[in-house]
Amino acid sequence: MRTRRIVHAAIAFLAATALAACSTGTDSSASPSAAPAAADAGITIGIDLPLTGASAAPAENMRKGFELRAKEINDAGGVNGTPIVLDIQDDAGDPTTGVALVDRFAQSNAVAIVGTYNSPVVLAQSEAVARAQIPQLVFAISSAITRQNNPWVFQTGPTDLGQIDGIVEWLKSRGLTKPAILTDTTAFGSGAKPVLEQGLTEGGLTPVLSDTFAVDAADLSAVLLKAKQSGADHVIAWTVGQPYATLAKGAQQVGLGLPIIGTASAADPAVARLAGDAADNLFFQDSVNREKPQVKEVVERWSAHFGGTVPSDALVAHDMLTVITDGLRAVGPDRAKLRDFLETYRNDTLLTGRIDGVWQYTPQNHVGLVGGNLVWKQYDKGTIKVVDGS
Amino acid sequence: MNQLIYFVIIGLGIGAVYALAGLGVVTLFTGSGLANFAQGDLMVLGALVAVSVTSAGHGYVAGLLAAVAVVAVAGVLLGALFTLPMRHRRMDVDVVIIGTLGVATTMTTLAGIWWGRQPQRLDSPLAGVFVPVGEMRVPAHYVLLLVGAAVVFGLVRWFHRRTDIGLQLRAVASSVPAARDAGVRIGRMLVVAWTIAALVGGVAGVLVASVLPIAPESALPLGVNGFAAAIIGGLANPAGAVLGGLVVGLAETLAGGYLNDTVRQSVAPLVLLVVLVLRPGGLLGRARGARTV
Amino acid sequence: MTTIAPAAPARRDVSPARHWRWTQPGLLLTGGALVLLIDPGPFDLRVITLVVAYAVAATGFNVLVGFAGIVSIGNSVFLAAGGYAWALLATSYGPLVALLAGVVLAAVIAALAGVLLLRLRAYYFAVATLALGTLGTVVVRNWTAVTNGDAGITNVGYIKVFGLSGVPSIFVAAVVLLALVSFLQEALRTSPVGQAMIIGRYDPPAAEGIGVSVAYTRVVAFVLSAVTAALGGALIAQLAGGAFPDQFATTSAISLLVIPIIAGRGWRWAPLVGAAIVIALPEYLRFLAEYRLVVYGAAVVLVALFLPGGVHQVVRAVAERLGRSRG
Amino acid sequence: MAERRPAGTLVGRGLSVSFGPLTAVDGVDIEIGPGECVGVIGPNGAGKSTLLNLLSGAVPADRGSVRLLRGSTEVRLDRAAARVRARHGIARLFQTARLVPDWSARENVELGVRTAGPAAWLEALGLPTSKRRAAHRARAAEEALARVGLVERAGFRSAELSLGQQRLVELARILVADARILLLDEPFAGLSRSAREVVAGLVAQLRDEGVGILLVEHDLSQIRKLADRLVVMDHGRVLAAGPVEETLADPEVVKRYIGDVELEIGGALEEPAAPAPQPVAEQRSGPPMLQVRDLRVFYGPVAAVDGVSFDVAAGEGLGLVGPNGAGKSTILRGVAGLLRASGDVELAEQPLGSLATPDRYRRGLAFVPQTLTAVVDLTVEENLRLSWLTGTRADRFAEALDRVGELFPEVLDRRSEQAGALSGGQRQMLAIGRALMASPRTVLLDEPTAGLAPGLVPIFADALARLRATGVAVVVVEHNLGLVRAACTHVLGLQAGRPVWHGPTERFDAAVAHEVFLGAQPDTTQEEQVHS
Repeated sequence: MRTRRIVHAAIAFLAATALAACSTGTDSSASPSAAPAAADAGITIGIDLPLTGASAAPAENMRKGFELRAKEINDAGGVNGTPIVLDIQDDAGDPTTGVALVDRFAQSNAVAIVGTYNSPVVLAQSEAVARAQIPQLVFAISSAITRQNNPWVFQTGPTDLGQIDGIVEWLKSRGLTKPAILTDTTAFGSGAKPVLEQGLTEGGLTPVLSDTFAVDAADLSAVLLKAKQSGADHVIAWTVGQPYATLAKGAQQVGLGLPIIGTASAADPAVARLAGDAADNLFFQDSVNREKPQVKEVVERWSAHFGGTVPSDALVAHDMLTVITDGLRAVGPDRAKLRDFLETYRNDTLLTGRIDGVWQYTPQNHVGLVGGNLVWKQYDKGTIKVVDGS
Repeated sequence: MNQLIYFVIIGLGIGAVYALAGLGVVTLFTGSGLANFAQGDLMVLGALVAVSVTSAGHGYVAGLLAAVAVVAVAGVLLGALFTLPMRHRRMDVDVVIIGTLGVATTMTTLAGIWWGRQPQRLDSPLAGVFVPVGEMRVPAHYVLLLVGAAVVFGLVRWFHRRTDIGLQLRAVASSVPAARDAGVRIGRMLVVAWTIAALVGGVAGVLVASVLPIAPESALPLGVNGFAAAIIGGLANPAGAVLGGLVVGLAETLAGGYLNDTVRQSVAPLVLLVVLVLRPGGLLGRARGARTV
Repeated sequence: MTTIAPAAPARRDVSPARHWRWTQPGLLLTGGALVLLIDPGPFDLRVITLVVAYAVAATGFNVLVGFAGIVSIGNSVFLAAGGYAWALLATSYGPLVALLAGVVLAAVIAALAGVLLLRLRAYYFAVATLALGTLGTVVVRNWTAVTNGDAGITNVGYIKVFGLSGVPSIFVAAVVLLALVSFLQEALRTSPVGQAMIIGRYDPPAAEGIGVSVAYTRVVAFVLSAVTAALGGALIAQLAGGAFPDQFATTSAISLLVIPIIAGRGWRWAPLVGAAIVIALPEYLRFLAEYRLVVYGAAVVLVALFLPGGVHQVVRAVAERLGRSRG
Repeated sequence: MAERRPAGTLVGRGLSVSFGPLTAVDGVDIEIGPGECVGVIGPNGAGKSTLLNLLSGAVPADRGSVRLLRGSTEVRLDRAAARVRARHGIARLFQTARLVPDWSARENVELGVRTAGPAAWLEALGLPTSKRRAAHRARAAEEALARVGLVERAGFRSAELSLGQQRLVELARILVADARILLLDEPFAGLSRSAREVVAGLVAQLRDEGVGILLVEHDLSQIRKLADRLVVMDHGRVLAAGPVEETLADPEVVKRYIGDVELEIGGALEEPAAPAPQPVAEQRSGPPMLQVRDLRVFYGPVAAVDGVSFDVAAGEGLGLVGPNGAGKSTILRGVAGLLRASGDVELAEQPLGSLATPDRYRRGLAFVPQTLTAVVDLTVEENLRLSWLTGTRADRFAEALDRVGELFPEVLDRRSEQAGALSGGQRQMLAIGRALMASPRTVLLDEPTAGLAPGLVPIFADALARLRATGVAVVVVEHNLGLVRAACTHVLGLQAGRPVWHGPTERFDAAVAHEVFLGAQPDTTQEEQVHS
């Protein structure tokens, strides 16, 4: 008897809850977060990277970049005498984890979040970042992030849009008019696919083919053969790092004989290592000009510290930390002040960008490097050389 | 026409990759009734060892031998680990699955810590050699892959059919009680089975590493593809694994070549589901499905 | 008629008639209230909520593995069904519609797949479901018209209860859902349907011998696992602030599989305890940096191999030890 | 036809089924009327349990019909699955109790209560109304348990119940399901006397309430007590049927049931090919090849065999005889190290106690398991090689193979076929051949002639004789006394895991046999002992 009454009660309660639940909240009610004081231990900066999972490889490069830069800064006495502490965390490329990490950084006294790498994760984090009111500087290049206009989120750039502008202009200068678009099936590629198609069409270059490919495929010659037969006069391939090697080898196999235009991440050392001279006439606009004196210094420190050549990812990471610490020097460890400062930030001595390239934020523009800032490069006999006209 | 030939050769090459992965799975299953979801990690282990040995300046063969040696040790350890509890009780399927999945997680992460997460490629002994098909060229390594798959298959088959150890392994796989009655040392045979499977995985990994850039994270897809191949062919039959692998590889390549990549991605799971719905035991399998020891 | 001397000393009655079905929901709701009172930091609350969400999702899986003894590695599909249904419908049609739609979608997929695949033997079914999961991911990735592909669907809102906002609101909703499904789980276990599942897993011939259709109970169990997975998927989507393919990939299916097994198949607390281990443990192992997954993986292996009963086995042993020491 | 029989009669006509080459049940007609108890007896492998499976639907019949009469109409069940027949009130009891160990007795009984689909679902949703239904189920279960006298055990995990109690719980499950036809497969196997009484009483009650019962049983005293009619089966056929006493009196039946086929054996042994077991006399003096002292063999915690001792010298043969459940096979498995055992086992003065099975085989012990346990996926030759590998390897493989060849040429002719393809007799030959491959010093055989055509028996007697002639000590578990007489120098009679008679074969006459097989079994508290 008693049992039954309880059951009734439980059901009634559940029903009530169900009714109460008859609304879907969409607010991101701002709960002002206390600005963390500079702990004597140091100023904590939250680093969010997909250290495991599909994007683990570039993430590892970036981690090294961050560590190198942090070491440099602290060796030089830290920020206004206070050392910086990196709280490096793995989001495994999973949005749910990424969002949880935002709260984690907010809860610990991180002054800012640097990263992450995958656009979906950043998009998912946006709401939490706004609610936690903690500035975030992300590497993800999707223009979808830009469109969110989140006052707390800053992008390194160049975004896909920025790169596409550069590509269109460069293609025109070369008289190439019939692109075949190949995008990978990760968030990176499929996010860019529509942007590419639109951007190129608007630029007067109507794609003759737009197909996708898997980054973990052993062989991509099939899709390249399609590109070859599509009557395109060049191929635009949108992916990250290593797959460019697979593409290059595939092109060699099917005797593609067309220039392949890639993203900045085609500069990944893995490409030369894996593809060798098959990578010849793979063109891409790098965000880094290795002729820059600052870059040369870092390259030396890198080879002393880790050995080998510096991946561009690592140099970008290096810059990202520089931007944040510049901000901390200027306004101290205060999330809100840091955000406001970043909107006024301008720097032309960073590693990324052309010799005279400028990294600049404004309240309207949260993308550091815009398209024009990039350097056109080409693989040649397994090494990267700058293409004339950059 | 040339194009079709080209796709077929490439497809068979890719298929050989799956077949090699599947052979490892089948070898263990036929020897112990266990399905190993960490097979991909054994392959990755072999590949990465070979890469570090060769990049240290030693030859391809040295790399292969080193890989085989290391992976064999791993196999013995895993075998011991998984045989201990089986002395006392039979192992449920779910226990085997999450047990091996746990091994996979551990191995992937450790590999990431030791070798870093950058994808590695092993220079093929046939690097730069191509088989011309019309104006297209197929890397000779694809042929090597096929030959490798055939050789591994042959060796496994020979070992199972012609050797006394193989005979006892088959007895265990067929019926543990009957084998025990016959005086077969079950525990020892299980360890042997794991070791053989690991060896297959090691060799497979080395061969595959020349066409597929290998990173620790490659383990899961490799293992899963291997499983697909093995199941499609019928888990208990090495020939089935080869057949299944080639079928999937061909289907994928042709789908990617003549249709589009979305289809290519869905081909493997589709083939698997269709085959299982039509033939629950796999292409070459008898109706007998999983066996728990 | 003479009776036979007992083989064992009299023990407490183990039959479920003595289990108060509502104790577990009651405890869950109270626990939830306590958590809100303690008011942990945003990160902790989010992790706890995620644990509860996965517990909801895993309850049906606990039925699948624990009652019917079926292993599926494809339940990420049902998570996705729930998650995307929420993402697409919640803001425009309200939470109930969104939840319901996800549940129905998942149930239909599960019924079809179950009828086609459940005749397969264990490993074959496991891998078939794995393929199902992969297929699901491919569809979600490429059906951009609906799912917006990899970029995913953002700004999906969350379920708003008792005028709460943000994660606390999701948390309350999750706890209530968990209480509900836990109640149903227990009701099922003691009902003819659940008992048929268990005997069907334990001894198919005997089950058929007393008129149970084993095939039917297996499909039912699979559908139930899909239903709670859909609910959990909806909660996860709310927590992530969106639905994305990577979120419902194979790894999540594996988590669902590990949860009940590591905690103890069929145990009524298994979903919550297992979720705490699978979801929270790695989060709080972060101090181990890169080694955390090594530790986690090793833990799973050891439990699987040497503690087949999972946490429940330990709990039971301790309980019996205490019982003996008392009387 | 059908009209004359009362409603509720289960009628099987011309039931036949074969497993591979072996025809387990061959054209059997059987009828079970309401309130009637039909006893079925017959030697091992006669097809009794298979017949039961055909009636319950667990095994589909190759040929024949199963019908349930309903007054003027009838229900054809030929193609009906087990669960359908169960819903028609045909209940079946397995040889070993099939309960869910973690469940209380009550839960296990509740399973029997039929609940309509929708009602079951309402309950699964935990709606308040379902409480009533659950209570009703529980009450029904309690009542049933009360009837079997287990009401105060209702809350026990069934794993905690004794075997007898588990059997009673199963019967209670059948009570709540109110089955009309009851198929019992050796319900008394391994129960204590008191338990047997309870079960028997219950069966009698059910019968008197109008339940039709098919009782497969070895224990003739129970058959006499319960059965109205008796069906004697042999080699899948009905050997004799009719009122219990007449049928039991039938000399042919007695001979078959006790399995005394002396004459045929005698005939076989007179053939010149087979040397009579002469060497025995000389080797009688020899030291014991196999020495067993105070052997106790355990299933889990319980000793299934208690305090058995015997010696077998080289060239001697010991026959272990006794009714089902006497623990004969258990002894062999204990000696072979396949079951946990205490006591001393010595092979040629070497203690085996501490050794694992493979090491015992290495030292010259060979074990021929009961029929059909060859590794069916392997070919005949592979099976033989397997045994050679794990044996002493005293001879080369080829030699051993030849030895088997001269004994069982027809097996070696099929050396490249899968063992699964062999007929029952050939598999048994293969089994013995495997023992020979090991070049053993002692061979343990478990029912080498179970389910074989009588014509084959002499061949095996001959084989055993030759084996002993080569100085091998033989221990054979056998129902067929003819074979025992022909092939063994000594006989050890067992009941309920204890030795009841031990002596030279000459003294093992019909009277002793009758006592050992049909005599009242001693009571024992170890009811679990026949988990086997």
